[in-house]
Amino acid sequence: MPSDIRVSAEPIDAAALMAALTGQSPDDGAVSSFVGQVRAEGDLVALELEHYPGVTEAALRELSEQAMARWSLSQALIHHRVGRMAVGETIVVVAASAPHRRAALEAVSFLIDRLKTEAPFWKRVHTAQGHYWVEARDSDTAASQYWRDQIAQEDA
Amino acid sequence: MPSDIRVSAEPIDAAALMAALTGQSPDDGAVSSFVGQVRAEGDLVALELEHYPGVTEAALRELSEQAMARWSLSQALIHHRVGRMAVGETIVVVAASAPHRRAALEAVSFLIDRLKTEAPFWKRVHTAQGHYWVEARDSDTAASQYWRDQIAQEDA
Amino acid sequence: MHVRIRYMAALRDRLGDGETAHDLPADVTDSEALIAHLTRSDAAAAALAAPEIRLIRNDRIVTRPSALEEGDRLAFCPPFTGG
Amino acid sequence: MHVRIRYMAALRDRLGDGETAHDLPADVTDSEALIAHLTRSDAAAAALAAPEIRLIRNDRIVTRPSALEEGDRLAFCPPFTGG
Repeated sequence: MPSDIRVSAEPIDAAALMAALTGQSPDDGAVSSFVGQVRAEGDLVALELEHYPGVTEAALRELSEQAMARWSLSQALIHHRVGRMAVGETIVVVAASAPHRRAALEAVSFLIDRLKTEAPFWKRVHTAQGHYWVEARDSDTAASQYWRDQIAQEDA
Repeated sequence: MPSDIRVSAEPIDAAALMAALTGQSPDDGAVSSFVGQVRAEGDLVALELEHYPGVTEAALRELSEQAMARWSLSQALIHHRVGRMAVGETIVVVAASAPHRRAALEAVSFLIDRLKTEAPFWKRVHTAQGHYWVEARDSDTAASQYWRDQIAQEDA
Repeated sequence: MHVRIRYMAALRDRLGDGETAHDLPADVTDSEALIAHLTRSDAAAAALAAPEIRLIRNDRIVTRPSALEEGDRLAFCPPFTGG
Repeated sequence: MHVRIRYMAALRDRLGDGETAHDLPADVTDSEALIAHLTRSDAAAAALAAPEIRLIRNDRIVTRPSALEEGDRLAFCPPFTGG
């Protein structure tokens, strides 16, 4: 299972994913992961994730394959939740398993940074008064562009 | 429980640690982790971790406190196993919980990179023929020095 | 040329829900000409010209300007905010 | 001055196991002079002078050269290899 991509409205169990990733590959000395979860912010009652079915999965698969190739990963995992979720619930888990730590750590940074700007997800905050769409952050664009430049340099 | 340091011969359950870290702090949108595990290498039968009790824990606590301060973490965790372990078993778990992802991701890199050169652990490989001590890698020294320079610059 | 258009997320709130069919004049052959065309009937569509607006064409994310073809299914997207 | 010395990990294999007591000459007042002193009775101790060898003094990692005091408990350490 080298690339494990999932987009679903079901709750994500980050601990179960970690259990499935660690101790699995005798050649891997390193498993790194990132968990994004709903943060209490302002008058947030729930966070809703909208996406573009089919296109989302393809975008995540492409990012995963880029990471697998660039860092020679044994496994890459991206599980992203959609729909409505409460504070503390897991939005996304990204993980990478590799022989050495630098590959696993960098791949996880790459995957979450690129996912933010390259996969068609949109966040909407529900409050007691109504809802508003989360705006893209310049820092996210910059982080994603950093990796784009890195890959462009390497391919050049 | 902002700084959670543990050095023990008991097996480490990375999934259980992940379960305890995620969904715990309503202000945290990000939990990042690194798991180091025994890699099958050459004729390795078991890996043994020796340490200097007391000094190890103090070194890990200092690293954890540096990370907490520098990245404004809500939680930092370092659990390191000592004694003898088999291929696939977890050697170390490092994790950080923070409001935003960059802090969590960078803190985990910092903690594992600095741990490698600043905490008195020594690895010994047991083979069918005997044992040998693992040599320090130049790349580990360089990674640790990178963070040292970063912090020196910031303090200057 | 006939195309179908959807607006995603925040754009949907401003420009309308659901897929709409459009019969385009002959000179509308790419995404940027389409945006100009849409703006003539709804001034709010001018916002689509902003470079951060992404285009999904026939279930693929494409770079703009993108040429259009008969039967295209298009979705205009505000910047992605997942993760 | 009296000090106790241990060698850790790979150094233990080369220089001996367990804590040993040493009565030092008056001119041995820091870690580097101690290494020179140890090397006079065991040539293998010269390896301790390498800059990558770390010193733990009274359960604290110290930078070398480190001044020594009466009653110090010292541990010479090869580079750390945890994680």
